[in-house]
Amino acid sequence: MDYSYTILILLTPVILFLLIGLLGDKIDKMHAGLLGTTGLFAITMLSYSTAFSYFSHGTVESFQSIEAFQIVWLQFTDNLIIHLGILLDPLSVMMLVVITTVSLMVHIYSLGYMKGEPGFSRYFAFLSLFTFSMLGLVVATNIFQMYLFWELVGVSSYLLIGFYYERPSAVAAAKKAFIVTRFADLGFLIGILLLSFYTNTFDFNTLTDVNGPAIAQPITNVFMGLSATTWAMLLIFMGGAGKSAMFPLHIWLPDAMEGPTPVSALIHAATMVVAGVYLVARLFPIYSFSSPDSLEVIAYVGSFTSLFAAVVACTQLDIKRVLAFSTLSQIGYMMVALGVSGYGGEAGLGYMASLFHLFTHAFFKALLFLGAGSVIHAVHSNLMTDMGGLKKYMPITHITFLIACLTIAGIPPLSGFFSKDEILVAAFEHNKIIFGVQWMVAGITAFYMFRLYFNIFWNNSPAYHHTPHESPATMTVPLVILAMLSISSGFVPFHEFVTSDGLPLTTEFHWMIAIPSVLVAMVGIGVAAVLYRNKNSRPESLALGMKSLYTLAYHKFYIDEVYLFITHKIIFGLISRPVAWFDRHIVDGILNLIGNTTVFFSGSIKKMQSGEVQWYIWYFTSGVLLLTLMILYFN
Amino acid sequence: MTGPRIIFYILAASIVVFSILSVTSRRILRAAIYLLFVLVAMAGLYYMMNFQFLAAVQLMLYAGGIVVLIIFSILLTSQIDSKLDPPKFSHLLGGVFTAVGGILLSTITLLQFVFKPSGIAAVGTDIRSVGRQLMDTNLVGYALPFEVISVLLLAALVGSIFIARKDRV
Amino acid sequence: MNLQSEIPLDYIVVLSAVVFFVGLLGVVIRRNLISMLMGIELMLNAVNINFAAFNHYLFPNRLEGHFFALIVMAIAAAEAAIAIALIINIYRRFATVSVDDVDELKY
Amino acid sequence: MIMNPLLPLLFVPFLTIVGIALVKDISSVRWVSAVGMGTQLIFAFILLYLFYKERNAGNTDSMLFVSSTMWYESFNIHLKFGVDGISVAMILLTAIVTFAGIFASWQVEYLTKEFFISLIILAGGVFGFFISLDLFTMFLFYELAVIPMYLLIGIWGSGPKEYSAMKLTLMLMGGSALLLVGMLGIYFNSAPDGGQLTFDLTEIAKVHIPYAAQMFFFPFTFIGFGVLGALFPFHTWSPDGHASAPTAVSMLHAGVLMKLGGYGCFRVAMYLLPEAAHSLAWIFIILTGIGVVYGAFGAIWQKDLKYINAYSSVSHCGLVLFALLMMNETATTGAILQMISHGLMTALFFALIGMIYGRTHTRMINEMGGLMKVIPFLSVVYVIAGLASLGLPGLSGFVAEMTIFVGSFQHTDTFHRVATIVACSSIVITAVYILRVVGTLLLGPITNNHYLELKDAQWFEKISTVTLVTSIAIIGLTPFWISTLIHEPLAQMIQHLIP
Repeated sequence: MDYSYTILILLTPVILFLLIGLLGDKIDKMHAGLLGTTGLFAITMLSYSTAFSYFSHGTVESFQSIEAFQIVWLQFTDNLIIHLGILLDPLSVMMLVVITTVSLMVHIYSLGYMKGEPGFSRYFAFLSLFTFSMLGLVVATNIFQMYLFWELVGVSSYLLIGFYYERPSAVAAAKKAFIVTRFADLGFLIGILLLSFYTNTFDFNTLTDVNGPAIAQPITNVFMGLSATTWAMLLIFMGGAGKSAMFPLHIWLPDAMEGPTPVSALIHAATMVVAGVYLVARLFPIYSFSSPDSLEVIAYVGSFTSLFAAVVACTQLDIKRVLAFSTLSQIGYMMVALGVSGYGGEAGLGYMASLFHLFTHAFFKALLFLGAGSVIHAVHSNLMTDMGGLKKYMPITHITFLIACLTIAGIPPLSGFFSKDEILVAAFEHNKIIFGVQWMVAGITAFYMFRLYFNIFWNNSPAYHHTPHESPATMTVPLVILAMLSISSGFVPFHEFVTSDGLPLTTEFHWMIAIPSVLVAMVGIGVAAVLYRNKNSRPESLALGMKSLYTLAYHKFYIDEVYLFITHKIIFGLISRPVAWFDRHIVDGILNLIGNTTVFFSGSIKKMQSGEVQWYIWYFTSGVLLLTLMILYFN
Repeated sequence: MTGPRIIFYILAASIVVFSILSVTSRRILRAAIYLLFVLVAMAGLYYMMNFQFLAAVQLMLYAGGIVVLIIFSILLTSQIDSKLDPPKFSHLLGGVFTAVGGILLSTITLLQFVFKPSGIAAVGTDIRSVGRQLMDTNLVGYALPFEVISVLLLAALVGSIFIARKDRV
Repeated sequence: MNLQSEIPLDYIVVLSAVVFFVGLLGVVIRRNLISMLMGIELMLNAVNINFAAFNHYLFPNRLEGHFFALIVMAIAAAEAAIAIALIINIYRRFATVSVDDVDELKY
Repeated sequence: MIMNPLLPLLFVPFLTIVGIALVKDISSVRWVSAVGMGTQLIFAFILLYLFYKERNAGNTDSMLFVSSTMWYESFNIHLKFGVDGISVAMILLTAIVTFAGIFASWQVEYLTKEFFISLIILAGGVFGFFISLDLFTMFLFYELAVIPMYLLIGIWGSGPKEYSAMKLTLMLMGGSALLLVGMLGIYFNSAPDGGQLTFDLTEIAKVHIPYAAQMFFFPFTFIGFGVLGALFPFHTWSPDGHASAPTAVSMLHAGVLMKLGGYGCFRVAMYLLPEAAHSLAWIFIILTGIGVVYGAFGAIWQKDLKYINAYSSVSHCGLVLFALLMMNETATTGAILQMISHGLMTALFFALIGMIYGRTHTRMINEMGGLMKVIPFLSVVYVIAGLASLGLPGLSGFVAEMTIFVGSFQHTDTFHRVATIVACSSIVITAVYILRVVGTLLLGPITNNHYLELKDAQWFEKISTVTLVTSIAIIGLTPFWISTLIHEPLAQMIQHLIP
């Protein structure tokens, strides 16, 4: 089967970017948007056909990875070469489908949502750039190509968060997002350097080959009790953690909600933030075989993040921030699943579950964000205190949002139930503590999602300036499609396609786990309904009851302040400023001192040239005497 | 202690004393007079070396000419009773240092050196032989320097007249 | 009269050195042009003593030193004449004979 | 045999200067300069084409188009010219930056003729330097390039220009003095077995200079060139000099002249004194490693755009020397790529800063804000330059930095790898200061109502910036050809370096 046409999937968005970016001012705004959307529709269709032919023509036994396209981009040494290529395997094909689908929905939605914005065509150019980068990332054939697109994704995210560049908060958020992820990428880069130094390759197929240098060759170098591979893999995970906003690198994601809402849906919910999960999944064999320690770290980091974010989400008032923390929490789930997984066969359940959750999460989280966007579009505010009782004004948004909330809460038979259930099974088999935490988080998730839901659509309406109305069709159609996907995607026989070793996996249904998890979700929903369905004073009294915890959670456990302290006080104040001072006063000072000394001496010597002939005579005679003295007595 | 030796010491002492007085005196006219004494004592010294002609020229030219010239110029340019400014400290320090140092250095060096008198028979230094040699154009004659000096003196004459001419200013 | 047998050459040369440096002192410490000229005359005379003495003691068969001293005298005379002319002229122009005040060319 | 393609590189600047001297009005001066440097750019591309043609024809000499003329026989000084892949790349860089520089200084009104003449003398010196194969001629052209700098800053500069010009010139002259000592040291040791002393680079490379002499003269030569390459702690001329220099001079200086330092360090100091380079590399690795991080941290605290950029140059040029000292093919390729990339980038930065300064009359970032709204073209280009500087893939900075990091990390010694990790951390700090500038200067609300009347880029400014942006993007998107071009002579040179 020839897959070389997949290059079009990459080329189209970059052409769109250049076209819209350079001609943005010349052509009509709406045409630019339509151009972008049409282009993306074509890419989506191409991805679907690729996925269809790949999965239907793959051998029955296992899915091989195919390098559909490969050129040399830059050669470092004989073995270390950056290829630009397209790697097709179950993982990347699945990601192609997810990205293009969500991206297409967001494009269509944006046609309505962004209507009338001054930077409309710029927005679509950036969207195309992002789509290109993200697609390039997932089809990367080697780790350096991935890093390359990883950076591009970061920049597109920067550009899109800072889309409203006249708003200082957006600019600050964009900067923060970029710098935090950049810091994480430093870890990623060093990890790549370490890994490539020991394995002498960038290529994914070689790296993840069970008999390849990364896995089969034992690396004996040990640093601080951990092997070089473990260090490399931990550092690479650091990069993933930065993009996926794992604790403690999560601080950029809530602020990133300053960007336009469809962007949040696309980048900061469905696609870019799961890049970390994708990265770990991509290198999973190395993690699994060569450094199980780092997998443990991943599991605990994921678990902690999911709990932490869920708690914080319960207190936030900005609806997009609630969703942002919910995203953190859900990605934590995926990380946990990867962390508890093994390679191949039954042990690989966690791997499959993680990606399954990634798959379903993309749809329902995009739906949640787009729904929230629709609400924001209607009431012109992000705060849930400004909302309430919207269900009668916005029926479609309401229904789709409800579906999404039920999905994320894990109510069967919606897709979230299936994927989350698999994760809990995998966690249960591996580590009971993590299972307990994740089970609890499932309950909290249901609670905060329905807190959000009830606060927006039920409760009492505040006084609106003008009556909220349902959004236009360009916005509601994607909502409906995504809602349908949220419902149906759980029924995809995912375990047959995307597994750690490419072999189909048989899964069983664990009643012992499914029933408690659904129950805890129901409890969460019930509590939320009691507290928030109608206006009452119970939430306030509850918050007062747990005042210290509430305050802590409301302020996101003061992590931002810690960062602010480190960056402003320590890095700027204690390093940068002294460095600048040192340079101006010490290094430059020494130089000026040399100069001034010269000037001083020349000034002293200059006085000898006074023009007074008597002194000249004196110098002359003294010089003669001195010379005489030296010649006669000191030689 | 023979006569010539006593005379030499007297001459030497007066040369030293008056030359020091000449440079240290703050009354410029007195300084000129002390200079005159030095010059006269030197003429005596020349006379003791049998250079009568040189002694005569010294008396005529220096004592009779230059010192008079100096005194005239002093009278033209200064008040008789005005004193010279005391020297600046730095000048004094530098001058005394160099002078004393120079004197010490020369004296020590010279006294270490043994001059061996040649013992060659002396030529006559009476006016006649001096005159002969001065005008002689042979190998031992000094006619050329004599002529050069005369040209120089002429040039100096013209130059000084030109410089001192009143209407030029 | 023969000085040779009475006084060693060293004495005369030392005498001349003393006069020379005293003359130098005069040139250095005085600001008055005429005083400086007098110092220079002293130095020239010190040199003359040397010429004469060396001639008399070491090479009495020739009159080199003698004539050299004569020539120096002549030059001294010329120099004095020019110097006095200059000093008079400077006095006319600046009404002073102090070197400190005659510094127009310095700046 | 057609004419040696190197000669036009010297004649064109000369003829341009003559042309400028002959014409009268300002506009003709500008056009003559532009046409002259445009021709130079074309000749640089012709050289590239001929170079490839020659290589493809199977000519494997290390230097191509060599021509040698005896110049001063007593000291065996030749006028010897020749190029390899590295020189060709540097010549291209110089031609591009000079071309852009001419357009960036289109609006110089004061003593226009003299300004352009000095600028082109400077460029001519640089061209001569890059094609010279004789130490003495190399030094000659080096001085030719450095000296007009004093006039250019002292006369057409801004701020404390006399001080800056003096400081810059004196430091560079100090460097030249060291260099001269080193160069003469090499010369007098160039024939250890007796025989003819020589300044010829290729000849000296063949002999083995005694180890003691190498150890003595290596620091002189390396520091001598290093001063120009902003080697810590000899970099302080850079902030003051750049801040006071007029736009085009900053461009040429940071873009091209600083590269002379790196090029010289490699071509002369390390190539001719390989054993000393090996023994002493660690000292300079520490210095450059400090410089990389230090420059970046220094840039964070600055308020003046040019200072920020000058410190960033210290950081980036530190990376060049750092990679050179790693002494392997990949890292060295990266170093040369970084020279080119930084040359283009920083020239673009200085051009933009000059253009922004020309509009707002301030360079303090906290006095400006929201320029994206009023001068979108320049702002977008500024953002692109910033992104290139912080290493966005698809622009040249990424290619260069990654080649350096991967190459340096291939070093088998732990010390070198740890140093590499330290140097890597500069990419984060770079992101901090670049984004800080972009955020404060271009984004956010407009702080000053006067800015609403500002005009966006004029045509000549567009030519200048677009030339540079295109070059940056071409290198960034298709790095393979330039990487091979640079890499090809290195195999042999690195072989020479490794004892």
